Amino acid sequence: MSKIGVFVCHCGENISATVDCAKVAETAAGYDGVVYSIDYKYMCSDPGQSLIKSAIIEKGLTGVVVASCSPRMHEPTFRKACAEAGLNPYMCEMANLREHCSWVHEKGDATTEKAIDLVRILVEKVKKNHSLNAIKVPVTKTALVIGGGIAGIQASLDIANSGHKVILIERDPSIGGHMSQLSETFPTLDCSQCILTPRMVEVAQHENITLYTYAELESLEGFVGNFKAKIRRKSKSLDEKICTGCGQCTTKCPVKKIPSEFNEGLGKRTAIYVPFPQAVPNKPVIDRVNCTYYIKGKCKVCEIVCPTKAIRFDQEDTIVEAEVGAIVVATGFTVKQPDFFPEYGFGKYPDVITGLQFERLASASGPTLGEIRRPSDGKVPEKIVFIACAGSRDPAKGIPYCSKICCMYIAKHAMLYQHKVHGGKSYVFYMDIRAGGKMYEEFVRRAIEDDGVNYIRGRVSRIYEKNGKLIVKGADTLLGAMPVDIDADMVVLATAGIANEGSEELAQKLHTSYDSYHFFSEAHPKLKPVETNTAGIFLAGACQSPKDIPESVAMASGAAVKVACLFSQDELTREPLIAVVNRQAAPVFSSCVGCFLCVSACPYQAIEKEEIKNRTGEVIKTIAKVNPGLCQGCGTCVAFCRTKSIDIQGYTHEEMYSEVMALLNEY
Amino acid sequence: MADFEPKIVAFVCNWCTYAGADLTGTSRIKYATNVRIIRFPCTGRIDYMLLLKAFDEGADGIIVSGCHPNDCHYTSGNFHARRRWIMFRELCDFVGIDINRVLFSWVSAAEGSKWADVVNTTVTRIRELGPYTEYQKVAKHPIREVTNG
Amino acid sequence: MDELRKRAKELLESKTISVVIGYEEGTYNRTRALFVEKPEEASKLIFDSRCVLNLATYITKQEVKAKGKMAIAATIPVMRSIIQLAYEFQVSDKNLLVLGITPESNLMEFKDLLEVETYIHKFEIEINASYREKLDKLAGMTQTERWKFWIDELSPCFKCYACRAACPMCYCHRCTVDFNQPQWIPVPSHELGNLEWHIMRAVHLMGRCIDCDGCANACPLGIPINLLNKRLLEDAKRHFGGYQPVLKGDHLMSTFKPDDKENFIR
Amino acid sequence: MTIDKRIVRKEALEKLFEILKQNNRTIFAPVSKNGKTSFKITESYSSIEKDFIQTTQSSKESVFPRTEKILDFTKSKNSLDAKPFDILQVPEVILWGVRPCDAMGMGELSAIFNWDSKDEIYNSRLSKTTIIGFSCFKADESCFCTSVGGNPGNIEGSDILFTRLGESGDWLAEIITEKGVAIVAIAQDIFQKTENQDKNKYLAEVPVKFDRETIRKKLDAFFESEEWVEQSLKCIGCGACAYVCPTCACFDIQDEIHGKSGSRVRCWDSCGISQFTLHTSGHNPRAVQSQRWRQRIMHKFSYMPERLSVYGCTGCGRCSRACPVDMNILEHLISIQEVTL
Repeated sequence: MSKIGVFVCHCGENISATVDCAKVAETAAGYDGVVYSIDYKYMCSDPGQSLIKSAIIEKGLTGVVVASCSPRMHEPTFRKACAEAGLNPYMCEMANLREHCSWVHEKGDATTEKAIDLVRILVEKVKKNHSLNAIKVPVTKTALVIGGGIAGIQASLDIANSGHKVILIERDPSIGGHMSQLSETFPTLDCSQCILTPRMVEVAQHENITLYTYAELESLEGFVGNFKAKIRRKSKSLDEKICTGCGQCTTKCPVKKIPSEFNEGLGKRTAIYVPFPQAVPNKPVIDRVNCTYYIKGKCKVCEIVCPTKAIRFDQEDTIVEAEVGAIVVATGFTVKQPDFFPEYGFGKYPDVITGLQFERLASASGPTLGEIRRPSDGKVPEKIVFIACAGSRDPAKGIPYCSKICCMYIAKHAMLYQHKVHGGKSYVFYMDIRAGGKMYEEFVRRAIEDDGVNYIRGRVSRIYEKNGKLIVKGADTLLGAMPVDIDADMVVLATAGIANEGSEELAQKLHTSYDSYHFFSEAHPKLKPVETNTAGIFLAGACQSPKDIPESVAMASGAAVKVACLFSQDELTREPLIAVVNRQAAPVFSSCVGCFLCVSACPYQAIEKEEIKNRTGEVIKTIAKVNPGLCQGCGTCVAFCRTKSIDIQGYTHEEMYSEVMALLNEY
Repeated sequence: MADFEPKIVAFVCNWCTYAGADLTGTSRIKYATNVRIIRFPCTGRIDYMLLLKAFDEGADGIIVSGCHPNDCHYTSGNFHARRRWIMFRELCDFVGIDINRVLFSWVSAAEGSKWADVVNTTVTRIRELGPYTEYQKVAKHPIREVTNG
Repeated sequence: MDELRKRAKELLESKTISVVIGYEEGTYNRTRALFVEKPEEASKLIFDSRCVLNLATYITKQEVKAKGKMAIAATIPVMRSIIQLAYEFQVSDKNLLVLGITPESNLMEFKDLLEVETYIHKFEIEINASYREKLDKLAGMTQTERWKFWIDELSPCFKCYACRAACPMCYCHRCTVDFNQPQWIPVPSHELGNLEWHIMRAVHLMGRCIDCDGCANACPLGIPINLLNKRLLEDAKRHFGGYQPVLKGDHLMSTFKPDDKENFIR
Repeated sequence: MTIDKRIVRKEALEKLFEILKQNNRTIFAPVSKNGKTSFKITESYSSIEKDFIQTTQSSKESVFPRTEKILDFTKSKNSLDAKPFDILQVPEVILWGVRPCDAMGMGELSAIFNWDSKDEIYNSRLSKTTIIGFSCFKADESCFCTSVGGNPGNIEGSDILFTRLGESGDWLAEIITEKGVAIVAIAQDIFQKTENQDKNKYLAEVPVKFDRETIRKKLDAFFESEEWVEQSLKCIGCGACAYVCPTCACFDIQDEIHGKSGSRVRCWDSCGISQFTLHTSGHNPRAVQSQRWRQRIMHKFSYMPERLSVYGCTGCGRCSRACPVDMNILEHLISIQEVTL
């Protein structure tokens, strides 16, 4: 037999001004099962709470209804109070008399009647409530970080430094990502590699970090705190343990004409190669697509020259299985290959290049050792044109968004050019200059004012070659769209930042959502920027949308903290408001008939098959089972189940049904 | 129907519409007193049987409201709900249940004024339609001594 | 028909099948289900236009299942039911062999359910003219007229659940009407109880009913309850491109498209 | 009492109907809809179905409704106030057009409802029901009243039994009970005196198919027989047979509650449905359909004669007609009689 206590709050004047609280309490006292009912000025105040606590103890209440503000406001407060008095917190419900009644209606009988109804609804619900205990799930205190760019590196280091194990996987032979390709960085113009490489080394040496380069995520199962990841380590055709990274093989390799990915095709590399001098790990891999041995079946020069006999031509991919508790996705972005700008002649004219290529030209470790020389003939360009928003902010090109980083790096590029090529002329075609950020606007002004970069507000319609010059046909909208023709030696396109290839596929492996541009979706655009909708999976860096370095690093540290929080507890406690499949005694076991239509209704892949076996181990029935770690408690399966075999704690069939009954009937 | 005060039940999701209704309160926007809210975790949880039950027990109108498409706290509960509503609504129409008495809406946590508007429109509409006696006659049908004939 | 008998006999003799489910001559010029376990009884099997009972109802019946691997003489509606049942993990190639009966009443044995699926997909689920007419007539009525129509049609229903028992998709061990905490559907067969029972059943058959008319044929009181399912089939077609049972893939009602169209949510 | 026989002229039958209506009796009579004939409250003689062998549902519903209130209750804070159904509310009813097998069924229902405790509501309904029977001049292959102690002109259970006297269209009325006499009293000139008439030559031919005594005896040892499994394999376990049966009396008790008030109702139930015997524990003593089918036959042909000394079957054949999967009771009874143990 229920003993319900009803506590009506005046909220100062907030409720009592329009609702007759005494009458509400009085009426509630008349309901079957209500043994205590009182109104009070401030239920959330200490005296208010002790009112509830003492009633629980003295009257032996089995349920509490607090009629005050929105549960979204004070539910935790009152549930805690109940718990402190020894009542299960989930036996406490709140009737929303303030936001849903007193504040939205005028004083009067109708308002008080509504308040009474709202209380009665919850009195009847709480009678059907069950004591619930928070769900505990164990945590594997190892994080998986996917992607070894600056975001992945930062996240790995922060997690590792907080004392937890990290597995960092990188698709390429070396970590470093795009940042390692950059020359200088805005707005300070310090050398990108100089600030990055120490971090890369730290990762390689950190005792808490296991680094797998040339590796990708094969599959992921499980749930927050308890993921099982399969990692494919692509064969490097090399025994890393005995390779000393001496470099003999790479110097001797006969295949020397392969465009270097690291140099964005502006430089060449060999078939067995280390992507760049400061690579981590600094050990080569064989690119089987281009290696003569794998193509023709003979050569093996590298094997011959290798002093430690580390080459393994027959080496196969290996699958590493890892148990991890959390995952940070830091797979970064890529730039649109602007070959879809026929009008800009990319690919047709070697001297029309991308921003990332310019970085390589400007970089001391680049193909030109930092001198700005155009790819076609190595001549130093006297006139250079930078085109912003090549693809970005152009719905027609399928990229309506702003790539965010271009305005800044163009300014940087122009500046670097001016510094390196004295007397050179540089022009920037732009739509708007977006230089939000600390010292950013100043940086752009510096480019314009101190370094004399010519900014022209307008678009470029086309580029064509005319006696050795690239004619850039544009317009200056600030001068009434006056046509501008520039005979440039080189053109740099600030091509749009887009989602990395395969990001969609990865998102599906991870069961996280992605946006229409295939960037990973955060759980909430404002309040959960690093979380995903899948508990335990976090985002860092440009995989979520184009970002500059400081943002990526900040986001990475944010994600790392989320992971650290997760790992700070031995068990995760979760709200027990989740779905459960009923179980009954044999021979029924459950009313579930195992049609598993609920599986597709579940947004979280939380529904599994459970086989009920008899003593001899043969399966007598297969029913659905909700994984408490994965279920987020939406209840979509509950409304869908034909046999009503799934129910959701806190919003059960009985609870919701009695609410409707209570609402419309006399009690 | 001046003296007729419609009884209206609102089935809303916790994350959008319930929060939206809270905002209506915090913004002190006034609306009709006829609606009583029942809170669900998600529109995906709202069982169509509960809509029938509401009519059984004498509701004159029903509001069902949740997160806008793509805003669902649970990513897709509202999409599932929408598909069910589409079909259930057709069925109700086919058996002659007055679907003008059921109003479906998306009200986000930021749309306090929209909630007030949804409530007021529904109340006005139900006032025009009058009490749902047609259904209640069947629902509150006294169990006849002899049910054949 | 002889083919069927011959094949049934072989299957039973070779012990590859323990029971063949088919039709036999019943009483008063009716046909009914026959469960052949002895090869010599295969000769009792018949097939003709009177054989409309949806035999798929039996393949989920524990007493029949218990006999071992089943073979079933399946017309197209029966095959459709089988595919839907397989989709819902109630039957599989392991325990069922389909002896198809084509619209021309020829035997067509299927290697596996995959073949059955491919075969039935050659035929759209079509609502026949006379029902078409009834549906249109109802669609033409006012809401109140439809309400009167249904309350009147459903009032004789005494909840014998023959519709449920005859339906291959109603294989649940505990039907929602038997769920009593809370009692969603009133047990008594008064107007409300009847209305809610039939609405509930129609909802549960959305995207599952293959339109075999088994329920209506089973109803001892001749209530045209299959109109509900037919109407929903139509709606499924209009809104979501129609329904056709499949072995794998999305279920009409437990999936969605972000761009599902509606015109009533404000 | 010796049965008084009268002649009612062809056209006079309608007059009788009118007179009964004027005496404001509720008249239930067979009416056809969707090709099914069933008893409905009937206002006009013309709407009555005259040419039918058997109604789809039996006439038991007038004494044992599919759903009937047994009490109303109101809960208040710490008390409950229950108001039992007031049997004085039971209306005076005329059942018109009842077949002898249905009329005979009333006796069997009475045996069940008065077996241990006396069921007030049932008894008052029966006492307020006047049964006007009509002998059968047609039968079909489902009919087997003659095998279960009845016949097409059986007077048992009727208050008045009409038998059509061939082509003349006139009717022989047998005034069987006090209720019958009461009817005659209010319609004197319709019931004309007559010399003894032999109705038998006008009755339908219903050959005897089996001997129920033999079956009863056989059933004692038949409980474990495989025959039940054989017969019931095609049974899909619906309640149609029980609900159309004139003697099935199983019911379920349900509370219909709206807030603090509600009613307790009794509604038909059927031993054919698996939930019928399902325990809360999940155990089901009748786990499979064969056991439920056995229960149906045993109850009607063994338990009832044993405990109530009446059989639970009047041979109306409705269950066979109603069965969606052609479970034919006659066929099965015959095979039980023939099978050797």
